[in-house]
Amino acid sequence: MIWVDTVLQGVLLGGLYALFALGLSLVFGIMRLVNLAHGDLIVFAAYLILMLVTLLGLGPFVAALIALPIMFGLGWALQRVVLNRVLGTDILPPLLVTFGLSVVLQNALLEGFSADSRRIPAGWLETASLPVGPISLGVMPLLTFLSAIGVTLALQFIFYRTSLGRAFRATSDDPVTASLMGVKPASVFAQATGIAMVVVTIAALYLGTRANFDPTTGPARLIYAFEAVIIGGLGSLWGTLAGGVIIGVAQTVGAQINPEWQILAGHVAFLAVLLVRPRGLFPRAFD
Amino acid sequence: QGSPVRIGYVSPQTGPLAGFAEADAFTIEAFNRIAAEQGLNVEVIVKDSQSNPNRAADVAQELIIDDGIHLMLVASTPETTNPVTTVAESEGIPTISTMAPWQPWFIGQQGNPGDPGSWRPFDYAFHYFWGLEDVIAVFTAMWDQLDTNKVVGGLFPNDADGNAWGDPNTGVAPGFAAAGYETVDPGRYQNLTDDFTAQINAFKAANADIVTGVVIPPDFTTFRNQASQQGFNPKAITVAKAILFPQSVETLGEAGHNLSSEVWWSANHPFTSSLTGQSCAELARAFTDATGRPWTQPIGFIHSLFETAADVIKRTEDPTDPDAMAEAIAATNLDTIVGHVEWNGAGVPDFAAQNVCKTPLVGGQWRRNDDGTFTLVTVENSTAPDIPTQGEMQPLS
Amino acid sequence: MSPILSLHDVSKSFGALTVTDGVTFDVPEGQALGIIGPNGAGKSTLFNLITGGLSPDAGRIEYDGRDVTRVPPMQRCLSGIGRSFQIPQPFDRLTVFENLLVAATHGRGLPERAVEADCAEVLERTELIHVANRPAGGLTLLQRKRLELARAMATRPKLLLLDEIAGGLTEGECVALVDTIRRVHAEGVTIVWIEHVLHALNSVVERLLVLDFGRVIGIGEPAEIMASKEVREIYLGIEV
Amino acid sequence: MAAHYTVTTRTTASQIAAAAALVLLAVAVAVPFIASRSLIQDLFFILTMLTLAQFWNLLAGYGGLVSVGQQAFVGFGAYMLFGGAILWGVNPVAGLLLAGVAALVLAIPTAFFAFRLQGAYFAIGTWVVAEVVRLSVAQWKAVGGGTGTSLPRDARDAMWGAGWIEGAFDVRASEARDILTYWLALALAVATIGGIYWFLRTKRGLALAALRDNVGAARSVGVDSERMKWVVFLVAAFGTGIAGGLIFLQNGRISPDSAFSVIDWTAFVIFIVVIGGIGTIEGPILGVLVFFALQTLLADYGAWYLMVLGALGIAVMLFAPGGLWGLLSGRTGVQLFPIQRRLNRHD
Amino acid sequence: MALLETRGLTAFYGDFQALFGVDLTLAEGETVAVIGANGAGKTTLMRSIAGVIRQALGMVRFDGREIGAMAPDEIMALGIAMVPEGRKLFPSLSVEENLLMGAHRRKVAGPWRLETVYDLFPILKERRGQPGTALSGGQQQMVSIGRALMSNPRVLLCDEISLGLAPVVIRDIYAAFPRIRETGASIVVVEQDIGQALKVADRVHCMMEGRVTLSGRPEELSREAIHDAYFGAAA
Ligand SMILES: Nc1ncnc2c1ncn2[C@@H]1O[C@H](COP(=O)(O)OP(=O)(O)OP(=O)(O)O)[C@@H](O)[C@H]1O
Ligand SMILES: Nc1ncnc2c1ncn2[C@@H]1O[C@H](COP(=O)(O)OP(=O)(O)OP(=O)(O)O)[C@@H](O)[C@H]1O
Ligand SMILES: [Mg+2]
Ligand SMILES: [Mg+2]
Repeated sequence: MIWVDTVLQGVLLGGLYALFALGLSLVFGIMRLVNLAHGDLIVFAAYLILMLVTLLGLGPFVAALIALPIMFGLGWALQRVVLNRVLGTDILPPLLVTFGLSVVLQNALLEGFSADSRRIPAGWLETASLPVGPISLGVMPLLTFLSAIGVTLALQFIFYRTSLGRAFRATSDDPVTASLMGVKPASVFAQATGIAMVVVTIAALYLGTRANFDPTTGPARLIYAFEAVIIGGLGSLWGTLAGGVIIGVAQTVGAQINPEWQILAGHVAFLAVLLVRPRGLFPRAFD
Repeated sequence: QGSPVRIGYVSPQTGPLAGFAEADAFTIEAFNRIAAEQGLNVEVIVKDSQSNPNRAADVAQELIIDDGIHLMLVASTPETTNPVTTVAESEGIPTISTMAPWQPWFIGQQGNPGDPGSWRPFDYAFHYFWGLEDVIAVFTAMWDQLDTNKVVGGLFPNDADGNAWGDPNTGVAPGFAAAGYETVDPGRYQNLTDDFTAQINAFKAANADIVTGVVIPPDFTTFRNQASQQGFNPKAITVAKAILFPQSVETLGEAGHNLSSEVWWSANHPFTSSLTGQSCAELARAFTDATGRPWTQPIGFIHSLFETAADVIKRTEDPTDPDAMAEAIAATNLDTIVGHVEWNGAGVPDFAAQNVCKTPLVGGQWRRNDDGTFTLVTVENSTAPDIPTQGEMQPLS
Repeated sequence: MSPILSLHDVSKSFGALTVTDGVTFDVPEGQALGIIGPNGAGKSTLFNLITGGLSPDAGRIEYDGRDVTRVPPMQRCLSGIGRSFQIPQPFDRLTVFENLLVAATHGRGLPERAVEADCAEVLERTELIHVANRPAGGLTLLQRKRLELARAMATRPKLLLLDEIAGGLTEGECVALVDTIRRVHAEGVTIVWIEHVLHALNSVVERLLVLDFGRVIGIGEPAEIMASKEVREIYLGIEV
Repeated sequence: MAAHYTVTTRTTASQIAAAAALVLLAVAVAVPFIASRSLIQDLFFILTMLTLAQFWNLLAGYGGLVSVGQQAFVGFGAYMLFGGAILWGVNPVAGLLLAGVAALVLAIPTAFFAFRLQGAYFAIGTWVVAEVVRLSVAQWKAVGGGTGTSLPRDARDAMWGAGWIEGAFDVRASEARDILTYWLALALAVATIGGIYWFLRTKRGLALAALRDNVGAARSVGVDSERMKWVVFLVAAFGTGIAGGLIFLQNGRISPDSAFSVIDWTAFVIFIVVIGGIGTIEGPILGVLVFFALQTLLADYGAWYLMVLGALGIAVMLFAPGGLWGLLSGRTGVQLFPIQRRLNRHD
Repeated sequence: MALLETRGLTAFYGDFQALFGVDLTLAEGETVAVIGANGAGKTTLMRSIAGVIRQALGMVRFDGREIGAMAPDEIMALGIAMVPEGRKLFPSLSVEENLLMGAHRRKVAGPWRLETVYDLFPILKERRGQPGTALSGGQQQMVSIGRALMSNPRVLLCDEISLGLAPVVIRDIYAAFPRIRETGASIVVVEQDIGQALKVADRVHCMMEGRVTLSGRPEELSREAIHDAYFGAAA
């Protein structure tokens, strides 16, 4: 029974990691942009929600709803003003610029909010649970996981059922030819980053209600997000979700064997998957 | 009027440990004022460790080499005290250190912590705080006030504190056992873990009524939530570090009510400052007046650090002579705002007697007020009866 | 004469697209073979298969009496296969001379000292000596094409593969380049040359191979091949 | 009248630079005789960061291997030095070699794994490997596990040469150790720069430059790209490991978090290289000076210091991708470490 | 008045000059062929018109407007669509999605919709759900042409649509041209397949080394003249 519980909790944890990863996956898949500031952007969004909650006295979900368009605009501007200028075949410029951004963001938050660890209050939801047979599952982790599925479905819809999604894929395949179709790659990329920031905001909501965060919380989670994206396969959204779940389950199972191996087990699962499938579990057929 | 005695002070003013350094500016400002009044020619040079042990070692070197300090003061968790003490000791600079249990401070600085035969005392480094034996006494006394099955689940991370507390031989478990408590320790975990299912399952399986440990705040929140979600409701949760500051407890909301921890200093302590003559309550109020923030435990200790420094400097013939200064520290006999400081070896094993002095420790519990704020209430004082209690230990929920 | 290069039933596909389709032919040592065919016929792909840049899906490639089908590119180069690229691929940030030095030292496994004079000589012959110390990124098209040739020659190949080396050049430039190639050939180097500029090609090669849709549709005397109705139709698309 | 040719790599600037370098080196060796201890420590910091930067530059700037996991080699090397001293009584100075070899050994499985990945995957892959090493070392109880440990006093006092310096310079033991580690850092930095410069002037170095420009073409002229990658990766790991050992030898204390800090040993190093100018030997030298100047000027401003550093990195990438040295040499054409072979004609 | 016009068009790749003062005019409803050997600069000309290679002001006019300095997406919004060399289908899009991409920006009413494109190339309707790259070369070319038509362009630029295709397939593709012309679009075809080019074009320009060396109506041009213009005089 303990093992069933362990795996189930791991799956739910995977939902959180998948939420961290989905925005990254979107940006990585469309622009090959390795965004090292992703974790800090999540923390930034968490502070934004927290401010809305404390200043306006809103519930966390309503606050997140208000934060969504703000974050979209921020992402859009970030891509337009900064990141579009460093896209290219060389991975170093975006790596460095986003790392610089991460450092700036982290320290700006530190200046603005101090190092105190904070939390978005979610009231009774924080400790609520749902009994499933002999196992008791937290309502928040369940919501997190369902949101991860929801976000995956929504992104999947945008990607494969809308003309914007078509433009995403076309531009990702070949920006020059896409521009011959009337697509403005710079603006398509900006919209993609905007959407990624929407996902970031959702991730921030669950990160911020689950545990304390402080300005330095971002990078520690970034690596899990990358792992989820990579073992899922470049640009595969369901793959990213699966990747998150694999990391989550590996961590809980590792911890069940010995808590010392918890985080290590997640990394080892990542290495093992890549050793067998260097392009991830669900790679695209080409490129 | 010669050149001033230079005091170097390293603390984590920024980064995750910044809460410990909250009262730095307030304290140093007061210290400088009093020193001027008393005609003490001193200069305090403050460096920020940024909560980073590497940086702490670097700034310690800067203080010693660039600023030519005569006395090093350092506080706040082994991550800060240990690198600074190590540097100062090897440079032959007298050091007074506090706010880290003495075991991680003393043993943690030994080359091979696993081999007691190789441990050596320090020539210039002096530390005052409490030790694990005090935590054991206070915690078990608190639990004794409740009706439990005496099974304790332990949360010990793989860091300096966690390894010291969790060590099966020198940690808390043998002491708990002596007091009749059985410890369930699933093993060290890494800080910033996102999931505690394994620990919760282990505690459930052992039917633990009590949880203890030395946990960083984000991890404790994760644990506390998951425990509730997964239907694990112990009668007492008594942890160090995580619920040190009222802000950390507030983030837990209702789940923070009646959490308990060790108390090393409070506005309620019956001591007075040798420097300002303030009582604990007065010091706490002065801090709140000056900063608008509630008092926290480190305030007293930072204050006492400078009290001790002033006392030592007054007693040292030639403060520029490190050996004379070290001798003066060793000869300290001072009543401070955190209690009596004297390196006389009382209550400390022989190997550390020369370098470690202990201050009193009691137990407290956070009580949630109607407006969502929390108050720390002293509930256990059997190891330091002169510190009054304000209530009785209550079970969770 | 024994063949220095022979392909047996070599095939290669990219996904559903078969680009090389059961190609079989021999190149006798010392001969110059021309390859013609429409755009996309698979000519460059054939070169990539011979040099090892791509590996075939089926078939066998023999060079100098050895099966080299699975031998990595750098070893094929060491054993004497040199090539030029259709789209010049200079090492942009190296000088022209250094471009040749890389080829000569690694392509022949010799130390730098031993090949410096040789590289200088190749530069003279390919009329690049006056730009020897310029970064290759700044060369004109003709110079790039010459550099392709020079770099291939610097490996002292026994078999030299040239891919549209005359394309895009003016008549005068073309004549000069052809002259150089002819002299290399005269020294006994076997040449396989893909070219659309037929008059240039025909003034050098002894045999012509026509490729269409990855298949060899004719091989033989240039005059004979050029005369064949099939070739004219496919190649020029004009009904004659 | 056949013309004959010679090949040279020297330029006037490089000859002046070489002369200046010799003088500078002499001064650097003599620094402990004249300078204050704080200057010696600053120079130690500069030299070790420079060494790390040069190796990372060799990897990324020349080898195209953008690794975000160099902290694995810093930390592993340093831990082997501590482990050697604590458990097996290896003299810390000899331990430096052990640090290098250990990092080299670690690099073999790392490369085996990471070379299967390309571009961004490679970068993330190396980072994860470094995390795995960090977490594994954190379980090595004999050297303190997650707590970390200090270099035992016996080992510290036994450092070869420290006793002699103590006597010769008439200084305290701690200062003598600083001088010793400074000289070691100087030797390491000089050997690193000299070694890399020498390597770039060999035919392998030329091949590396060719690979950087065009992999396909390089392979077609006989360059063994796989082997070049291995050589570069292993050499960088070896040097990085020694530098790591040296840094923590001077520091005296080690913990997994400090030894495997991605910020300190990789991110800052990347900043140094990129701000200075990637793909040149001069770049990291310039970069480390800028980095040090910034740190000295702004260290007291806490978070602001890092914000400025981050913003500077972004600005350089956006407006001067060639780094400061790129700007400088682009304007003036100056090269202090010329590797270009020039063909000179003599009739 | 000419619908599309280039005046003294030049183009560079770095230091290399690929076009030397090319003049080209295209009247409303007209079909012009550009022929020439490899590397003559035909593709460069097309890309310059479409905006992929940015031009100086004053070199390209369309419908009375300066478009030389515009971005490709703006130019296409005005009604110039391109069938690029090498088809350039989007590999992660299905056939139908590829077609829809053509109307991504320019959504004007006109003769070309999904249904009419499927009428023109019925085979595509059968394959609508497959990834574009799974098709044969000829079918891919049909998708590429259909994709350009979806925007109901006023000018259609076709770059080597017969490249790498079998003669029968080429014939099939060119069979669609009369229907395209009927809708009133002006067309520029770039071809190496001279026979096809001559069949569909009202006027022909022959390019060599970045210059137009010969122009005229197909019936006016002798085979020898074309041959010379194509391969150079010394053949
Ligand atoms: N790596 C590849 N992946 C997919 N398709 C390819 C690849 N390389 C070549 N092709 C395709 O294979 C076919 C043959 O290409 P190749 O370059 O061999 O032709 P070619 O005869 O050299 O033509 P040209 O005269 O234009 O140089 C083309 O349709 C091309 O698109
Ligand atoms: N991206 C580029 N960089 C450098 N030179 C180029 C580039 N693209 C084309 N060229 C050169 O410009 C000249 C004209 O090329 P272009 O592609 O316009 O010719 P084309 O007539 O379309 O030839 P093809 O029949 O092969 O398609 C050629 O010499 C070519 O080598
Ligand atoms: Mg070709
Ligand atoms: Mg073309």
